[in-house]
Amino acid sequence: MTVFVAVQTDDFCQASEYDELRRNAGCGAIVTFCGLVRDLQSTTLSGMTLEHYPGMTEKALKDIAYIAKSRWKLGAVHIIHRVGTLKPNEQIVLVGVASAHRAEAFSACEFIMDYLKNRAPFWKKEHTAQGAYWVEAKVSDQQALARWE
Amino acid sequence: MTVFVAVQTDDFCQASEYDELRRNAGCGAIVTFCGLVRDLQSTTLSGMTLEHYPGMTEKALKDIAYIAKSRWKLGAVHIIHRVGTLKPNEQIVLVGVASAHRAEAFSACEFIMDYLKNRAPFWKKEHTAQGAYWVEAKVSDQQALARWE
Amino acid sequence: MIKVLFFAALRERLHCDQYTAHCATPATVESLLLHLQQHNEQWQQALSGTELLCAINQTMVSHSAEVVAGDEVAFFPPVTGG
Amino acid sequence: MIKVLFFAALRERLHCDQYTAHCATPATVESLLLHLQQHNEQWQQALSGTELLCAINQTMVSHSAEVVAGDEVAFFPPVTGG
Repeated sequence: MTVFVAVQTDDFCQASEYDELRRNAGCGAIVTFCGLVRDLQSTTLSGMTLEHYPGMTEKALKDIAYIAKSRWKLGAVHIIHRVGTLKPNEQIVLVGVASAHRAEAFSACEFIMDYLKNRAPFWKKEHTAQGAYWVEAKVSDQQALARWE
Repeated sequence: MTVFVAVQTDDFCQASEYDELRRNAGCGAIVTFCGLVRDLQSTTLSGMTLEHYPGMTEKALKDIAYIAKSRWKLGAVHIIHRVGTLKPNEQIVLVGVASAHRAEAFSACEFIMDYLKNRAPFWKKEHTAQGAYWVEAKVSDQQALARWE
Repeated sequence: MIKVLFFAALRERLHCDQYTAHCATPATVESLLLHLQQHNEQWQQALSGTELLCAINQTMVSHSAEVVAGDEVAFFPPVTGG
Repeated sequence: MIKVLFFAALRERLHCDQYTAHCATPATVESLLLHLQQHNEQWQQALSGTELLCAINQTMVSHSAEVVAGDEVAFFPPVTGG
């Protein structure tokens, strides 16, 4: 299985990752997830800073990819996560999975996101007109991960 | 909610659909599924012909999109399905979903594929060195749909 | 008069894409199938499978659904797109 | 000697990114935390939360995990990436 992991300040190109994932012979199903900076609380979000634990983030993302590989038959997993300051509508994260069958591609992609949300050392600080505040971890993310256990 | 549905002989561009889905305000999660022509039986697949029921296919895909909309809070659903003769590695189908939250985007995208596999009037005929044969419907696809009921 | 369409493997087995049925209406999908089966032995066999799907006016229906004059009725094997 | 790292909201509350702890080893994460809490009242409060996560040498561990000299131990709030 091909595993590609990146933690970067630069934007990524979803299309390039999709094209790479398509190259995996025998994989008829490609599922991608992308997360974007959005103002979901109707505050006036002007941006977001993503802090991370350099070194551990890459390791954590690779670990997550291999845990997924141990659970499903996968051809390739790509995970890209951005750090630094991002503006509204920018891309934050991409998870792409190629597999022979769609059920495995869907499960692995969602599992990786649920795992990443709970275990990869990234922290979001939102910048709004009312000030900057650290995003609180959500119980719903813990529950999402618990489903896979 | 934006619904875009197309049944076409021409190839589609996954990147264009992704870019369109990204434009939906308030949607922080974009999930896409793409299905490709693959030789999974290790026969010598030279291509595939996709027959459909013109008129009903577009209607069925729209129906499926609106059923998904009634179950989850979605910003946009794009479904593109190709017909005619396709070569190995060509794209067959794309389902793209934009939503505020990832769980809804994942569920809706997988649901749409499971529904499409069982209810949209498309039929695949595979061309191999041993001759051309109609693909048999899979019990696993029926079971996949039954999970949502 | 009912416009009947056949698709995929069923179309090939019947050597027919489209057929105009002149059975009494209102009918049911089941009774329309019995009517079509009388065409010849080939049709009798091909149209008696329990797996046969049916759409009336481009909406999937069960075999007990009612068919009225002017309907477009399609028969086809389980679908395999996606 | 243990290299201790702090991230995100915890880093801000402690006004500290990195700290070298000179407690007795082998220790546990729990005993290292008690050692760090003695620094001042600010540290005492910030480092006593039950939600605090810990990684030793860049692998997530529980608070009962063993810490040996030379380890890199990181403390941080629940993660919020993705």
